Amino acid sequence: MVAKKKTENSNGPSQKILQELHRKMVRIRKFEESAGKMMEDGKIPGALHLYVGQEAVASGVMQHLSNEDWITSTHRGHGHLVAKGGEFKPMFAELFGRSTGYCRGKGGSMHISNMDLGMLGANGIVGGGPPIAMGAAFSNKFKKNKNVSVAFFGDGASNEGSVHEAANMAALYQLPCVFVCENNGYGEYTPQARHQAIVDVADRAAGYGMPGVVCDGMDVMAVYEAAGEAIERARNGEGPTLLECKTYRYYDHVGVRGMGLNYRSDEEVEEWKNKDAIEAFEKRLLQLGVMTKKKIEKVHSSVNQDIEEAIAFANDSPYPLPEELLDNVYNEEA
Amino acid sequence: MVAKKKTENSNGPSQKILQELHRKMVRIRKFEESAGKMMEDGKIPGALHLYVGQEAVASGVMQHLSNEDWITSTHRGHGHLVAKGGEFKPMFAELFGRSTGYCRGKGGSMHISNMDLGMLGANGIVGGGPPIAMGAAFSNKFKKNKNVSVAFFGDGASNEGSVHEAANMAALYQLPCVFVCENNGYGEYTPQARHQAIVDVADRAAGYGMPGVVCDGMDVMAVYEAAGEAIERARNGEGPTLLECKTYRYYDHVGVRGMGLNYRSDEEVEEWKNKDAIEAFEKRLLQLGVMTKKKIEKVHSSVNQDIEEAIAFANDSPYPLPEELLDNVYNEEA
Amino acid sequence: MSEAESNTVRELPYVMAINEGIREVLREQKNAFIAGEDVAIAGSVYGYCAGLLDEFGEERVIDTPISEKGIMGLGVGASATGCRPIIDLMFMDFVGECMDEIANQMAKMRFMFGGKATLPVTVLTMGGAGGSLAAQHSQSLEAWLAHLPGMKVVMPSDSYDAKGMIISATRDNNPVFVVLNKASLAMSMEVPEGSYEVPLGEACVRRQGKDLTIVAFGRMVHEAMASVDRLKEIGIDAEVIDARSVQPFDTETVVNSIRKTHRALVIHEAVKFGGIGGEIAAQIQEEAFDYLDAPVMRVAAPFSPVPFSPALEQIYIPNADSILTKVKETLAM
Amino acid sequence: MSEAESNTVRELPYVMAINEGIREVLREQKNAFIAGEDVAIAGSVYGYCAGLLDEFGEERVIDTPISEKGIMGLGVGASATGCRPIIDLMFMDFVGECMDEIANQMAKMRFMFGGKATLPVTVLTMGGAGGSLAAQHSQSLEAWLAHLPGMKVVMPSDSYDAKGMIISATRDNNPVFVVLNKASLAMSMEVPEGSYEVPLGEACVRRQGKDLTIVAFGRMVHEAMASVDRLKEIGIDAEVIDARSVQPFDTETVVNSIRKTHRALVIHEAVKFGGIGGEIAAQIQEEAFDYLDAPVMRVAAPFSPVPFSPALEQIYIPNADSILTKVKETLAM
Ligand SMILES: Cc1ncc(C[n+]2csc(CCOP(=O)(O)OP(=O)(O)O)c2C)c(N)n1
Ligand SMILES: Cc1ncc(C[n+]2csc(CCOP(=O)(O)OP(=O)(O)O)c2C)c(N)n1
Ligand SMILES: [Mg+2]
Ligand SMILES: [Mg+2]
Repeated sequence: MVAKKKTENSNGPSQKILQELHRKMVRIRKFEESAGKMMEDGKIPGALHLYVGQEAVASGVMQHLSNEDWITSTHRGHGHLVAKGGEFKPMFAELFGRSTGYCRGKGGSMHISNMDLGMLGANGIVGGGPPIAMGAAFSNKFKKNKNVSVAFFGDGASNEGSVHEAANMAALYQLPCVFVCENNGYGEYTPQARHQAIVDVADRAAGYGMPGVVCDGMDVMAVYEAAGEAIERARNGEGPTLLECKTYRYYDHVGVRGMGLNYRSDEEVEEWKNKDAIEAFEKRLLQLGVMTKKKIEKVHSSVNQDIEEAIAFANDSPYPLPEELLDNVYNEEA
Repeated sequence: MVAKKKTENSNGPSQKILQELHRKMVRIRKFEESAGKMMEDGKIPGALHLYVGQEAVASGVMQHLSNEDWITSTHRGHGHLVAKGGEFKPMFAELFGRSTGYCRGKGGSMHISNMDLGMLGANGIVGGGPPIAMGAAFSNKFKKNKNVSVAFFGDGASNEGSVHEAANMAALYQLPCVFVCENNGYGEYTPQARHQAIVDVADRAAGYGMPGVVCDGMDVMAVYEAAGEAIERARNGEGPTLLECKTYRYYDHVGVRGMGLNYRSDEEVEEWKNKDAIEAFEKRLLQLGVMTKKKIEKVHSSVNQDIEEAIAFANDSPYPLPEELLDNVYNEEA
Repeated sequence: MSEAESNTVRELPYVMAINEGIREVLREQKNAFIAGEDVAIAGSVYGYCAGLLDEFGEERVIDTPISEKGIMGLGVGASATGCRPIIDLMFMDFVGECMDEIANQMAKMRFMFGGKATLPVTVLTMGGAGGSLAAQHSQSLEAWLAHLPGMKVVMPSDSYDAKGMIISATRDNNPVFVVLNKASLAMSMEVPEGSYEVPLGEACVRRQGKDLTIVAFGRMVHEAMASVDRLKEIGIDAEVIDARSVQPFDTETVVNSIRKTHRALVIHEAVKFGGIGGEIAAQIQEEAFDYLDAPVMRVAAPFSPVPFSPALEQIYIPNADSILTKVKETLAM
Repeated sequence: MSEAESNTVRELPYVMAINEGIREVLREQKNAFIAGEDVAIAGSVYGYCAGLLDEFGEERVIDTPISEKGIMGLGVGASATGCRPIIDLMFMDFVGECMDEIANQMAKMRFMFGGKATLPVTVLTMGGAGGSLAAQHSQSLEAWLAHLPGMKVVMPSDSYDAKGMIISATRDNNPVFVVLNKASLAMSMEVPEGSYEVPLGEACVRRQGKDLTIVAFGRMVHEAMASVDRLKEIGIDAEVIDARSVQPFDTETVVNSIRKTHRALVIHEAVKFGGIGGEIAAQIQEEAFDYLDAPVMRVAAPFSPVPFSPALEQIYIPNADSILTKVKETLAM
């Protein structure tokens, strides 16, 4: 049974939370825009999957999590890490392949991670995260703490067997695990209708014996609310939820302009951009009187400042030395 | 949406079909009982998973299939092969490891197969069959013939990622493929409630965009009807169905007495045996006047005769020669 | 090999040679199709399926869900029942996602069925490092596949072989893995139009020499060739053999060469420990022990996952430098 | 190794030694648990988890669905977040079902994260042929795992090592595969009560000899030992080394032995081509070329899937006879 979530809630979140949600989204957007530029400038090697367009999902979910809660991410992982508290300096440094990066330059965009923040890594394997998140949730239940884990995955990933197995096990053991499907309508260049015969991935929840919820992934408040309920259920020992957020990525699957393929129309992209999560939320914050235009601008400029500093830091950071190659393959501690 | 199938149908199958269904079930039962004995007598090496108790499923489904239709089977595969037209002699010979076996003694119980009968093999890998059946269905659609394929799998297998992927692809491509879940309540020694948080595996169908149907797997007519509808849909190009048959295995997971574990109660076993598919069907055939007691006995004795001859044949058959080992690894034809 | 006429031979990059190979197969074989993630609309993320959808239509150029077990199962089921599928596994690193379908079904079905099933399925996949794609998109795992009775595994190093081996693989009545290399996609050379075969299981001597036999796999052939002049400078005239096929491996060509040169070096991109180089070194000393003047050397990746940072990846991938260093070290020059 | 006193040493079959090893771990390590198919209620299909559910309860002895990807993911996620899981993978043949979780996640996570994750996870799995379990339940695939940087792989050949290595594996801060052998389950020997370690990465000389070094993996150690007397009859005094650990491999112990014996033979159950024997043979000739009087020999399974029929399986599995034949053949006796 799929329940469509409403957006409004009489007893809304505090001003502080609204401002944090906003700041999170702006931080992600600006990080990603700059990362895209840096890639085009040749500063970032390898594959870069930008999160722009989907900011409301990471922000709305992560608002409920502490550093003790675990998440697993995807190939499109910077947004999740930023929302989880990731700092720009070691993030850019990682994307630049420098030794000051979160992963000492060994992981890069597809493996960016920070264990101290509870971020169990971006993942180059589609569907790689959910079994790990389920394992982390098992760990939390085993240790009888109140922490949860959240697995982010895409509409495309929902067709991987690993997601099926993780979901079934989470439901069976009633683990504190939330499965957040970011349905952006495409797996690479393949539209959802060409990779599955269903419209709502949340329809799969019933087959595991967990609730399935669909929400508007362009509306940070809708995500915040739906995720809040799912995470609360998990913390209370009531088991997992499959939360599907309908969203969209503005840039191409990989990089900024990607392969220049004609797999989606400009109109479609424009339609979604008209629902832009940040713009819509800023309008609302102004309406609600939570933030002034000036305050919003200040957020933007302070984030811009952070970005600039981080890029400078990354640029000035050294590359890992040849002798570091074989470090970290094994844990040598007894 | 799971539709519970009714058993009765005004316009029932012909007498010939009823008699064939009966004969199929008796053949399976006797084959399996004898195989169990042969194993205990040390004639059959390796692992033997007996199908006794589940005869109505294989028989009811296979009644709708010709040799041009494909099936994939499981580790518990003799019943499927017998129902698909498998002959006792090469079957026993295979179980005995002789060169006259269907697989020249190379496959044994877990890989018994016959391509000419459209039987793509038992499978030692739980969940191994469905992707192959999906591929065979793809082949049929590609060649634009009217043949279907049927994937048999267990309740335990339903938690394998391979089943998930195969089901999604079959629904996406609208393949002529029927997924028959034989839910016998256990995966090895683990009851269903300890391997999934749902009761009906058919509940998973909606998540793929295909119909899910539950039927009484101890009632050969119920299976015959439900399978008939699903197979007809498939033949008509209307896509796959997930058909769940509730059934039970009388013997242990492996062999006859298995490991002697206490994982299910004698009462439970008795309860199911009281619903024995063959006994119930024979009563019904008598009531309907389709068969006389004598005719039924004649079926039994003729099958007994076949079994005896087959065992003698297998016993007298030679083992494969050492030089045959490396045959059949590759196809050497240009 | 039915060499085409000279006026139909053009320079063709590796990526387009793959494309032509697939195209020839789909033209020739009615029961052939290609299925994989993003092969149709996108023409594959590497571009080697460009134009196939237009020419052959949706029924024969099939986009799949991200479901490697399903995709490989499709290849098993369809090939066993009369089709000749080409299955595209985008990155070789993803074999882990479908290793059961590859190892336990595809490679073994014929044997388990006593020879009564035939699986003419070709799997295309892209291996190798070099683009900072990090640990999960850069691996060379041919050693896993070559350890599987029932499977054939080839690694075309250039455009000519890529096209010809794809054609040969699809004509073969066994499962064949064609391991392509992403760092070679833009490399060009002359390739005939039309159809031709490059036999599976035959190595090819790329350069004759008398002092050292270098056996190279896949892209490493080019590193071996690049080392030739530098080896000459230190007085070594190297013979370079492109292994081309990993399974079956052409031991004979290699051993014949070593009987002449008395020295051997094996080079591959995979990590050294457990890589195919161990097998080849073992075979060489088994077959040509008395001819060897020095141990069979191996040049391969160090024992770590593929690192992301270009600074590390650059020293990680074996190359002409590593060959030179290894030769000097082993021959104590 | 904290050897227990003599009165606490009893004869223990391999299956019970495994059981004791797991038991000690669960007693000692609060964050340890064991999860796998049929480990709890059934006590594992081999019986080596018998009694664990009673002693440690449902929270620490966990039956899982038939979901190898999920189970291995459970091991990855739980170990990275502070638990010390023991994951039971019923048959080694099923690694294909979860090779992505093993190869791309478990083995690489620490490296990809720049050393900031630690995965103290132990996987128990059962390899080997001999019971007519056919092609999908009899394989020896240690070569795949040993080719994976980040992974440790051991193959205890007897009760003492099985117990001690399980304990060592769980105390190690890395992913460790403990590959058990199903044909050895009933083999008994003296095993101390209580806890002790058998170091990972150290081979063990099981018998001293001067003419030939046999390096054996897993159950093949017993075949090697069984060949000793027969080799003596043809004048060869064999040294037998139990490799015990595949990754890391104890090259030093092996090479030291060969410096003495000048001849080497490697034996394993896996098919020869691409098996771990190739790697070991390559290493031996790299490290001890000048000491070798004959090529390093290999005895391993022929290149086919494991056949079902006892008539074929019997000749398929390497044994003391194959050793004798190989030695005679190579040394031309
Ligand atoms: C196992 C695996 N298969 C295929 C890929 C290649 N790949 C990378 S991202 C991607 C699409 C993922 O789609 P989705 O899950 O919807 O995430 P999105 O990119 O839309 O965020 C694919 C196919 C991969 N990385 N891993
Ligand atoms: C991939 C894989 N995992 C585990 C096993 C071991 N195994 C064999 S049969 C079985 C139980 C299967 O249960 P189910 O699918 O319900 O079929 P049933 O035995 O009840 O007919 C298991 C776990 C296997 N053969 N393959
Ligand atoms: Mg998507
Ligand atoms: Mg069952």
